Amino acid sequence: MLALDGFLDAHTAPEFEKAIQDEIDADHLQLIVDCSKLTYISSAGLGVFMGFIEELRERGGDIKICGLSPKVDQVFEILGFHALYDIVPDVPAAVQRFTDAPVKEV
Amino acid sequence: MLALDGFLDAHTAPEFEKAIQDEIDADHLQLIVDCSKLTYISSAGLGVFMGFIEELRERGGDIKICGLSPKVDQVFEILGFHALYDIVPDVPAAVQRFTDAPVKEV
Amino acid sequence: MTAIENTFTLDVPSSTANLAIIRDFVTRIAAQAGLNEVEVGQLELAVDEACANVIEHAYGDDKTKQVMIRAVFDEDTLRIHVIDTGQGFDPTQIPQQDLKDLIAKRKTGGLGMRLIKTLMDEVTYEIEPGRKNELRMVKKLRK
Amino acid sequence: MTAIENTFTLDVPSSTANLAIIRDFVTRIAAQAGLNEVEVGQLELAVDEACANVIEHAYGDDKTKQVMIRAVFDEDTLRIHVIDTGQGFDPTQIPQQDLKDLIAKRKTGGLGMRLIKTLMDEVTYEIEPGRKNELRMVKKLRK
Ligand SMILES: Nc1ncnc2c1ncn2[C@@H]1O[C@H](COP(=O)(O)OP(=O)(O)O)[C@@H](O)[C@H]1O
Ligand SMILES: Nc1ncnc2c1ncn2[C@@H]1O[C@H](COP(=O)(O)OP(=O)(O)O)[C@@H](O)[C@H]1O
Repeated sequence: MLALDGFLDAHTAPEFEKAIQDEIDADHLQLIVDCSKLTYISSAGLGVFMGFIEELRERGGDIKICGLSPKVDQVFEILGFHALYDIVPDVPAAVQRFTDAPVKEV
Repeated sequence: MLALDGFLDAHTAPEFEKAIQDEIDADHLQLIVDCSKLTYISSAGLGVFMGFIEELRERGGDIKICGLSPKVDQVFEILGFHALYDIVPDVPAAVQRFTDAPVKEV
Repeated sequence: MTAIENTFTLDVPSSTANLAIIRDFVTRIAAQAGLNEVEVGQLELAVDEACANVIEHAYGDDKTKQVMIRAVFDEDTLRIHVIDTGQGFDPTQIPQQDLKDLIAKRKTGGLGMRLIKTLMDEVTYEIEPGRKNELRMVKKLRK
Repeated sequence: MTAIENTFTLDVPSSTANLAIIRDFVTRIAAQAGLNEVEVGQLELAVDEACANVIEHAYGDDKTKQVMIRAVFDEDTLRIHVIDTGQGFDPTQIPQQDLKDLIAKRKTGGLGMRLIKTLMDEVTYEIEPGRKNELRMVKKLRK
């Protein structure tokens, strides 16, 4: 599980990208990203979710995203992330989703 | 009692000035200003404390200031307010100070 | 009687480290112009995307360059201009790509200009490569 | 090798409503320059006082005028210049008054310049009334 805090923009996205890469390198393929303390996201932040998802799903893993504030959720919404990603209310729901649907069907 | 919230600068000082004037107009002369939610003060804010204090003390009243954060307290300190004003930790201490010393001796 | 115009200008080194300063700047002005909370957030994002593009694409991460943001508002509109002196580009030649396609190609970008166009009421580019490239965005003030 | 200099400029209408934008701007830059929390607060206050003086005294609350703040830092110093085109004044003619005396006279001001001088390492004025008045403040970066 990864928890995001503060803002995720073109400046901070590389750090998040590295954190995800580290998880994958450690063969952790079922990733939960808790955004409940995330106050802001730009497309550079969304790009991190985009770059890894194919590889993860091919290998039987996934990213479940949870805890989006209305402000942050709006950005996912506008760009059509809801159709392609599992976005759930909170961490327990994300854990449950991995049980119900380990890899999202798109 | 007056509670300050947010920042007190040249933009917001007139509002605070009016609030104090209203108290004095209502013959409330024992004023406690609770600064525990005050995040910032500039000299325009300090000016409000300066302008009324003589009149209040002449009429047997005073302003007791409480709840200063270290950042805000530093400004009072630099300008020598501690020698001329009763500055106490919290509201109960301010109430107590009015019992012990209704008008500060300077 | 002419309407009162308020003009604000911010000029910062071309570095993603300065996106936070830029966002502070536009959110304060947007609130002053009378936008509501959701609209302030939309403007914040559009300007961030525009400036991130300048930093990355117009200047290729050359931190010795400067990004300028000008905000002007009156009663009816808030206009934001993002100005650079970088290499410029032809915005009509940039294909708008689907999120699904971008993911399939494992891209980590390609959504910024779409966001800008979605979030703002008017978007125009004036490009003079190496001299002055200007992205003009307008948000209407509904009162 | 020359040191890398970072230059930031903010230009806003002369209104106390914009002091919050100005403080945001300088606190962000001060943090980037490496000042600690207390020093950031000191710089924030000094620049606020300088700009409030411009708004009130140099321009006499004329909101059609502009206040410009320029910040430049390198490894050793953070320099802030506050620039106006207002009426100017002779800073050597301003008496430094005691808080006790100010209170006795029921003044609500007279402490701003003292704060600026106390909080900054160097303070100089360059006055050309109606053309360009510049207050230059320096904060040394202790690393
Ligand atoms: N200000 C700019 N200067 C130069 N090229 C730009 C600029 N803005 C956008 N572009 C070009 O348009 C493309 C699409 O931009 P955008 O939709 O923001 O996605 P991203 O920046 O993530 O690639 C960029 O990859 C770049 O080639
Ligand atoms: N930028 C300025 N332009 C013109 N006059 C100024 C300026 N700054 C200060 N002054 C003059 O110096 C005096 C003292 O300023 P200051 O110590 O900041 O106290 P205050 O602003 O509260 O009066 C002001 O009353 C004003 O006459």
